[in-house]
Amino acid sequence: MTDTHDPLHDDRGNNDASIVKPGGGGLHVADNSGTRPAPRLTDAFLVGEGMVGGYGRGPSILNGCTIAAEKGQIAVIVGPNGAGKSTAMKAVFGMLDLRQGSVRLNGEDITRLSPQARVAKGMAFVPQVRNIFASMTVEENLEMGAFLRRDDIRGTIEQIYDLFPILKAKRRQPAGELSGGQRQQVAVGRALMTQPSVLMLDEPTAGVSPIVMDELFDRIIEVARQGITILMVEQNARQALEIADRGYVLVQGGNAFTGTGKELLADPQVRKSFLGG
Amino acid sequence: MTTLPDATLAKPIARPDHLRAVLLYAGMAALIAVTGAAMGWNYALTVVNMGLISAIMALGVNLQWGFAGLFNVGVMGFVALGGLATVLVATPPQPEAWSAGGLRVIAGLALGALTVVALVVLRGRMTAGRGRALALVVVGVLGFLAARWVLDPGVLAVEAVNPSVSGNLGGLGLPVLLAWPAGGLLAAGAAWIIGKTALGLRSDYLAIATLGIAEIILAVMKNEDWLARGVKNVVGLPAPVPQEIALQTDPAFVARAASLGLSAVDASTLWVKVLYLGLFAVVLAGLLLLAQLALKSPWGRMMRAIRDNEVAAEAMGKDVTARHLQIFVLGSALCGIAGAMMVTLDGQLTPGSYQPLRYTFLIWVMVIVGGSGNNWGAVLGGFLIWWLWVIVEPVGNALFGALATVLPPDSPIASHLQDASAHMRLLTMGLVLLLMLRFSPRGLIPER
Amino acid sequence: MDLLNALVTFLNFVFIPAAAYGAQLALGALGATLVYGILRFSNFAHGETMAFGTAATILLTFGLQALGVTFGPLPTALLALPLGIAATALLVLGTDRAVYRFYRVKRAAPVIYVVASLGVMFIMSAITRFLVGVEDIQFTDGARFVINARDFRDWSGLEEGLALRSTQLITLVVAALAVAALFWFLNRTRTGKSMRAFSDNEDLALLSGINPDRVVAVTWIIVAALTTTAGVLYGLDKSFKAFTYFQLLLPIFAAAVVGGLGNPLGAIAGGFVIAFSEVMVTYAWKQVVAYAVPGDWVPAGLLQLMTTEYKFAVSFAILIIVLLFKPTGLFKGQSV
Amino acid sequence: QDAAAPKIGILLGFTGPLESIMPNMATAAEIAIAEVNAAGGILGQQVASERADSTCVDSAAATAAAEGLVNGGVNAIMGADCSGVTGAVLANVAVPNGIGMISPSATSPGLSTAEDNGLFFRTAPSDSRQGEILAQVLTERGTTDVALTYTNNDYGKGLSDSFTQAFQAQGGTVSITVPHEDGKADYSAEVGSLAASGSDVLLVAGYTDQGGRGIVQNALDTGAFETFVFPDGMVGQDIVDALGDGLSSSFGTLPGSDSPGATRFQEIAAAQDLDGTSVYTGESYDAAALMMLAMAAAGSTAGADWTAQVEAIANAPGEQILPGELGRALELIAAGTDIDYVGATAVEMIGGGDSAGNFREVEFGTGSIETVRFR
Amino acid sequence: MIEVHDLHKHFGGFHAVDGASLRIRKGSITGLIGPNGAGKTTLFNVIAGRLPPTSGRVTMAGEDITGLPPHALFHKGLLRTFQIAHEFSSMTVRENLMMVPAAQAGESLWNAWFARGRIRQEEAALRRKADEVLDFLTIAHVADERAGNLSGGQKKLLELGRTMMVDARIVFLDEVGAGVNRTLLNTIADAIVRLNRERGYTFCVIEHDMDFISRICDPVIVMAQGKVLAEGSAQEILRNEAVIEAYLGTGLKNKVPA
Ligand SMILES: Nc1ncnc2c1ncn2[C@@H]1O[C@H](COP(=O)(O)OP(=O)(O)OP(=O)(O)O)[C@@H](O)[C@H]1O
Ligand SMILES: Nc1ncnc2c1ncn2[C@@H]1O[C@H](COP(=O)(O)OP(=O)(O)OP(=O)(O)O)[C@@H](O)[C@H]1O
Ligand SMILES: [Mg+2]
Ligand SMILES: [Mg+2]
Repeated sequence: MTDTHDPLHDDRGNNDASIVKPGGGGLHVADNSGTRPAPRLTDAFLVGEGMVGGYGRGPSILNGCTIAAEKGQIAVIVGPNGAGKSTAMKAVFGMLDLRQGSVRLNGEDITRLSPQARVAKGMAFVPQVRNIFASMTVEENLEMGAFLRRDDIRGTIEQIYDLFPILKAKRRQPAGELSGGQRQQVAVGRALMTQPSVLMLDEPTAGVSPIVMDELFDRIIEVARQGITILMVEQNARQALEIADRGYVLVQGGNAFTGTGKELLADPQVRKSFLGG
Repeated sequence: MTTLPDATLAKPIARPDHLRAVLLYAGMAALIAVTGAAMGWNYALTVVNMGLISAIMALGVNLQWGFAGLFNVGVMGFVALGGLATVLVATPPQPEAWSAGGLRVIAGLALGALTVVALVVLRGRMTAGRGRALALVVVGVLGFLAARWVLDPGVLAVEAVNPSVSGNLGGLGLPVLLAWPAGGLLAAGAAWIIGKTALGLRSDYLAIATLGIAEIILAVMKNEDWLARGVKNVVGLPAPVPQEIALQTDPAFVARAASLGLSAVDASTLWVKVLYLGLFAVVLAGLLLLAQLALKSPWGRMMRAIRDNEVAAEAMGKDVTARHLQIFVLGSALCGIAGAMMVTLDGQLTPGSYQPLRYTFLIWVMVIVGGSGNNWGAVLGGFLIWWLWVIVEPVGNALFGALATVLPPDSPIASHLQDASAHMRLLTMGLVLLLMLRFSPRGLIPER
Repeated sequence: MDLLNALVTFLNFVFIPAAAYGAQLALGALGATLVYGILRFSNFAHGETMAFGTAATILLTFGLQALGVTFGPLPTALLALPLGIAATALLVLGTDRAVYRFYRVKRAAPVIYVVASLGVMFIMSAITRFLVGVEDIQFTDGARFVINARDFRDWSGLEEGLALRSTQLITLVVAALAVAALFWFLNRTRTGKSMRAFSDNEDLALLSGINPDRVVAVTWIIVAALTTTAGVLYGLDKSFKAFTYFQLLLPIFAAAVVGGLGNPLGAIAGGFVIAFSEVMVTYAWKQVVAYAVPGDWVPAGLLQLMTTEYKFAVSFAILIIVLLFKPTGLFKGQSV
Repeated sequence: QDAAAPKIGILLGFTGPLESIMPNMATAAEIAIAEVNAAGGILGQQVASERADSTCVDSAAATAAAEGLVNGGVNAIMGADCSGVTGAVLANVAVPNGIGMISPSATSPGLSTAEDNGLFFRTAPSDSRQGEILAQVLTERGTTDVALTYTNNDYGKGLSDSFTQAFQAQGGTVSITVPHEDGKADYSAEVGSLAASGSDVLLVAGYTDQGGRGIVQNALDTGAFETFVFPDGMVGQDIVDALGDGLSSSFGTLPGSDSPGATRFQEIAAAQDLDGTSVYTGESYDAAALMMLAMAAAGSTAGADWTAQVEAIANAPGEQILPGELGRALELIAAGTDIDYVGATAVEMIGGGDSAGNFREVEFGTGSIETVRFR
Repeated sequence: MIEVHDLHKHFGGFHAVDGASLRIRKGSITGLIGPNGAGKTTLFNVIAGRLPPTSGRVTMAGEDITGLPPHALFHKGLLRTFQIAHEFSSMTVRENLMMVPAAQAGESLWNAWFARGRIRQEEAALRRKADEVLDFLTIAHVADERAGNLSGGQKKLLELGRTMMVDARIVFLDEVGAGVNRTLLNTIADAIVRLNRERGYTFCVIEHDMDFISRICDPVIVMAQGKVLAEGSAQEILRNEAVIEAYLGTGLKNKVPA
C-alpha cells in the first residue's frame, strides 16, 4: 500500500476500512465516542474502564476502551480482526499491564492483581488460542479447571459431559489429539469447571459446528441466569448479539459502538461493517 | 516503501542494531589489547588464533541451530574428524604398513560398506514385516562378521609395524593446507551419512543422537590404531608456516628483528603467530561472507521458515528433509575445517583430548551468548567465550593469590585456598556466563 | 555341560551388574527427566547437583561417624541422606531463584535454559570441589554384601560365585519405589497433575489458579531428593569423585532420552536399556557358553560381539536405533 | 635471558579428568622448591613458582596457560601432565621460547622422538621398560596366562603393548586385553569380559583413583579375580586403604632403586601433610629438584643452558643425592663436585630425555606395601 | 480433480476416517461440512500428505498421489491452510508470504552467493505481490510485525494469504472463517469465487458458517463419523433431515434471555 493508494476504492472491494485507514472511511472511533460516549458503568459488576495498554514496550493496542458487564448478564465484544478484542480480555484478566485505566470487580479495584488472584476471586477465562492442556487427557483438563475448588467436582464434570457428549467418549484421550471443534469444547468445559462468578470467553464458538454452537449459547444463557456474569468476544456476532444484554464494537482499541445486543443488530452501519451485512 | 497508516499501531521496524555490534566488536578488540599489554603479545595472539578457530566452529553451529533449528550436539565428532583429516592428508605414507596389511584393511572396510549398502537396498526392496526384519538382521550380522574376518588380521599386521612410533597406515604426504578443505569434506561426508539416518529426530532426541554419534566417532579414532595411532597420538605434524627455531637461526630474520628492536625469540614467536592469524582470518572472513550472503538471501528466509514451523514449510513446498540435510552437512563441514585448522596449529592429533564439554558445549555457549541466528553474534561469541575460558584461569589464580597473601602463609586455610584456586576457573566461568545471559538473554548481538 | 554354573556366571557378571547399574542410571535419569518434563529443559547441571548432594551427605556422614552413630548393617550415609537432600533442595531452590526464574518470567527459549544450566554446572562444580575437594572419597560402611561370591561358592558347591552388594540391592529397591511413587504422584495427585499442566501450558495453568512458584518449588525439591539419593547410592556402591559425577551426565541423559523425555517409566526403562546394552554386547560369552554346551563344542574364541572399548559407542548405537524406530523414545516422551 | 630470576612454572591439569591427582603433584614440586629456598635458593636468589592449569585435555588452553607462564617470567616448566597437552606446549611454547620442560608423568613413547631441541625431559619412566620388567616378574613367579586391562590413553596403551610383546616373547599368553576409560560410571562390562577369559591373574595398567581402581574393586566384589598385578600407576597407599586385604595376594612394580629415596620422600611428604605414595608425586618432586640443580650447575636459568646439565646431574658418576638433601647438593655443585641425583624415584636419564628408571617389586600385604626386591 | 477412494485413517483403535470416498470436481468450490470430529481435517491431512492413510487411495487428475509428501504435492499445485494457524512466528508477516512461491532462484545457495542481481529482481517482484495480498486481507499495516504477534483472526488471514501467493490448481481451506470477522469473510468469499472463475482454481472448503457455505459452495459434502453422509447442493443439504439432525440442529432453543 502506498501513500496514494485508497483501500476503499481498491477493486478487491475491501469494505472494512476502519483498520487500514483510520480517520478515513465511514467509521471514526473519535466520532462515535463523541456522539455516544461509553457509559460510565461504575456500578457494574465487572468493569474495565478507560483501558490503555499494549504488549511489552510496544505501542498501545488498547486506546482507552471501556467494557462492562452487569451481574448475571451477557456482554459481547465484536469487531474487526486485530481490533484489540483479545487484548482487552487479557487486560481485564490481568495478563497485560495497563498503562492507564482500571479494572473493577464488584466495586473493588483489581487493576493490580495477578491473574491467579483474579482466578481466586472467581473469574474464569477461556483464551482464544492455546486454551487447552494438549498433553493431558480431556478429563484432566476439566480437573485442572477446578483446581481451586475443594468440593466434589464429579457432578460438574458430569454436567460438562452432558453438555458436550463427545468429550465423554474421549475423556481418556490427550486433548491435543482432538479435532479443532472438540478442543474448543474442552476449553469451554475447563472454564465452566471453575464455577466462576465471572466467565470470560474469547471466541468460544470458533470452529464448533452449528449444533454445538447452539448448545453452547443455550448453556451460556443458562449460566448467566444463575447469576454469573459473562463477557465474551465473538465473530459469530449475529448469534452472539442476539443473546447479549450489552454489545461492544471495538475498533482500534477503542469503543466504536456500544448498546444492547438488539440495538447493535439493528444498526445498519454496524451490520454492514462488522456483522457481515 | 510501505507507509504505516497510524503511528500508534505501527511497531518500530526491527533492524539489526549495527551500532551495538560495532561497539561490541570494538570492546572485544580492546579486551584483546588489554590482554596483550598485561600478559604479553604472545599470549594475546595465542588466544586470538584459537579464537578465530572457535569462531569458525561457532559459525558452523550457528548455521545449524540459528538458521535451521537443528540441535546438533555432536560438534566434537566433526571437529575430531577434521583433525583426523590433517593426519590423513599431511603425514607421510607408511609403505611398510601398507604392504603388511593395508589392502586387507581396505578390503575389510569395503566389505563393511557393502554390507551397509546391502542393508539399505534390502530395506527399500522388501516390504515391511517380520521377513524383512529377519533378512536385515541376518545380512547385517553376516556382513559384520565377514568384514571383521577380513579386517582384523590386516589391522593386526598394520599395527605391528613399528608400533611405538607409527603402527598406522600413514597419510598422503600432501601439503598441510590441503588438510583444511579435506577436513571439511571428511566432516561433511560423515554428516551426510549421519543426517540421512538421524535427522528425522527432533529437538533433544536429535541432540542425544548426535552426541552419541560423536562418541562413536571418537571411540573409533581412539581405538583404531591403524588409522591414526589411536590414543598413542600423532605428533610433529607439518606446519604451513616456518618454524620458530628455523627463523631464530636464519640470520636475515634475526637481523630484521634486531632492526625492529626485537629479540630473535620474541620476533620469531610473534611472527609465526601472526602468520597463522593471517591464514585463519582469511578462512574465517571467507566463510563469514558466505554465511552472511546465505542468511540474507531467500535461502536464509526459507531456512528460518523451516526452523519456525516445519509442518507449514513442508506444506508450502519446501523439502524440509533435504534442506535439513544440506545445512547439517554445511555446518558440520565448517566444524571439520576448524578441527583441521586446530590440529594444524597444535601440530599434533590427540584423540584422548576431545571432550564434549570443551568441543561441543563450549561451542554452544559461544553461539548462544553471541546471539544465535546472527553470524556476527556467533563469531563474537567465539572470540569472547574463548578469551574468557583461558583468561579466567590466571585471573582466578591472581585473585586467590591476593587472598592468600593476606593470610599467614602456612595456615591450613591458605593451602586449601591454593588448591581451591584452580576451581576459581570454573566459578568465574559460570558466573560470567550467567551474567552475560542475564543481561542479554537473546545473545549479545541478537538475531534481529 | 553345567547349566547351573552357566546361569550363575551370567547372573554374576551380566545380569546383576547390569541391573544395578541400570537402576543407578535410572535413578539419576528420573531427576533429569522430571526437570525436562515440568520445567522443559535439559539440565546440564544435573550431574553436579548429584555431586553436591553426595558431597553434602558425605560431610554429614563423617560427622555422624565421628559422633559414633551408625545404622547397623546399613550404610550410615542413609541416615545422613535426608539432611543431604535438604541441603541440595536449598541449593537448587536458590539456583532457581537466582537464575532460572528470570528466564521463566521472560519466556526464554529452552536452549537459553540449557546454556544457563551449563553456567550453573560450572558454579556448582566449583562449590562441590571447594567443599570436599577433587579426590576420591570412600564413605561406605556397614555390610558390603548381601551375598558374597566366596560364601556363595562354599554354600552352593558350585564353581562360580555370585555376589550381590547391599548397595546394589538398595538401589534396585529404591529405584522401583521412586518410579512408582513418582508415577503415582504425577498422574494421580492434584499437585502432580498441576505440575504437568504447568509444563504443558503455563498461561493456562495460571488461568486455572495453579501457582507456578509452588509447582517449580515442588519440582526442584523432588529433583533434589531424587538426585541426592541417586548420587549417594552410586557413591556408596563405587566411590565419590566429583569428576565421575560430571561424566555420569551423558549416560543419564541417554537413559532419559531413550526412555522418552519427561516420562518416569521411560527413565527406568532407559536406564536398563543403556546398562544392559553396555554389558551384554561387549560381554565375552565364552565362559557362559563353555558351561552351557558339551565340552567338545566349546568355541576357541572369546565370543565377544564388540570389544569393551566400544561399550559406550554400543550403548549409543542402540540408543540411536531405538530412536529411529521410536523417535520420542520407548515411552513416548515429550519434545519441545 | 640468562640473568632472569629463577622461576618454575607448574603446569598441571588442576581441572579436568585427572584433577584428583594434580594438587598432590603440585605440592610435591613445591616442597622441592621450598627445600631449595630454605637452603638459600640458587644463583643467589630465591626460586619462585607459579601454578597454571593444563586441563590435561585442552591443548589450546594449555598452550595459552603456558604462554601466560612464559610471560610471567618462568624459565622452566614442571609439566605438563598428560601427553597430549605436553606435546602441544613443548612444540608451541617451550621450543620456540627456548624454555626447558621436565614432565613428571607424560610417558608417551611418541614424545621421545618429538623435536624438542634438547629441551624436554621426563622423570616418569618410559612405558616400554616397565612392560619388560612386569613380564619378567610374572614369568619368574610362574604365571603364564594373564588378563590385561589398561587405561585407554598413551600411558596405558604403551604399557600394554610393551608388556604383551615382552610377555609373549617369554612364552606367556595374554588371554584378553581390555582397555578402560577413566572417570566412567561403571566397569561391569570390562570385568565381565576379563573374567570370561579364564585367567587367574589380572594386570591392571591404570591409576589408583581412576578406572583402574574401579576395575579392581569390581573384580574383587564379583569374585572374578583375586590376584592382581600393578604397574606404577596402581601402586599407592590409597588403593591399599580403599581395598584393604582384598589385595593380599597381589604384587606390582614401580620405579625405585634400593636407595632409601622413596622412603625418605614419603617421610618428607608426610611432614607436609602429603601422601607421598600418591601417583607421580615422587616424579614431581624429582622434576622440580632436577631443574633447580641443573640451573645451579649451569649457573644460568636459560633453557638451553640448564637443560644441557640435566643428564650430568641425574646420572652417575657423582655423589648420590636423595630427597631432603637438595641443600647439600647445591653445596656440592657450588664446590664443583659431581653429583648423581637419585631422588624419590631413582632418576636415571637415558638419551632423548627419557628416564631409564630402576624398578622396585612390591607385594601387597594386609594394609601395607612391602618391597621384595629391586630390578 | 481429486478423487478419494475408500479412505481409512485409524489412530490406534479409533477410525477417524472410516471408508470415505468422494470426488472434488475440477473447477468447483466444494464445501466439506460435518460435526466436530467427523474426520474432515484428518481427511485433508491425508490428502495433503501430512498423514499416511491406513488404507485407500487418493488421485489427482487421474494420477495416484497417495502418500506423496506435502512439498511434492505443493509442486503439483495442491495447497492447503491449517485449521490451527501455522504461521512462521519469528518472521515478519511479509516474509511469511514471500517465502511461499516455489522454485525461487534465491533458494539455491549457489545463486545466493553468486547471482545476487537476479535475486534482487526476483525479491522486488515477490515483495510487490506480498504487499498486494496483505492489502487485500486488510493487514498491510502489520506487514513488518512478527507473525507470532498477530491476533488470532489475523493469523487465519495470513494462512489464506499464503495460498494467494502462487498459482494453485487446487486449494484446501480448513476453516479459514473461524475467528475471522464476518464482513471480511464476505470479502474472502468473493475472492474465492473470483479466483475460481478467473483463474480456474478448484477449492475444497471446510467451514462451519452455513451462510458462507451456502453462498459459495456447490456441491457440499457432509461427513459424519469418518464417512460421507450426504452430498448435494447447499439447498439440498440444508433441507436434508439426516444432516440437520447430525450437524445443523434446529437453531437456538432459547434465543433471548428471560
Ligand atoms: N493424532 C490423533 N490421535 C488420535 N485421535 C485423533 C488424532 N487426530 C484426530 N483424532 C480424532 O479423529 C477425529 C477426527 O478429527 P478431525 O480433526 O479430522 O475432525 P474434524 O472433522 O476436522 O472436526 P472439527 O470440525 O472439530 O475440526 C476426532 O475425533 C479426533 O479426536
Ligand atoms: N503478543 C503480542 N505482541 C505484540 N503484538 C500483539 C500481540 N498479540 C496481539 N498483538 C497485536 O495487537 C493487535 C490486537 O490484537 P488482538 O489479539 O487483541 O486482536 P483481536 O481483536 O482479538 O483480533 P481477532 O478477532 O483477530 O482475534 C493486533 O494488531 C496484533 O498484531
Ligand atoms: Mg482475538
Ligand atoms: Mg477440523
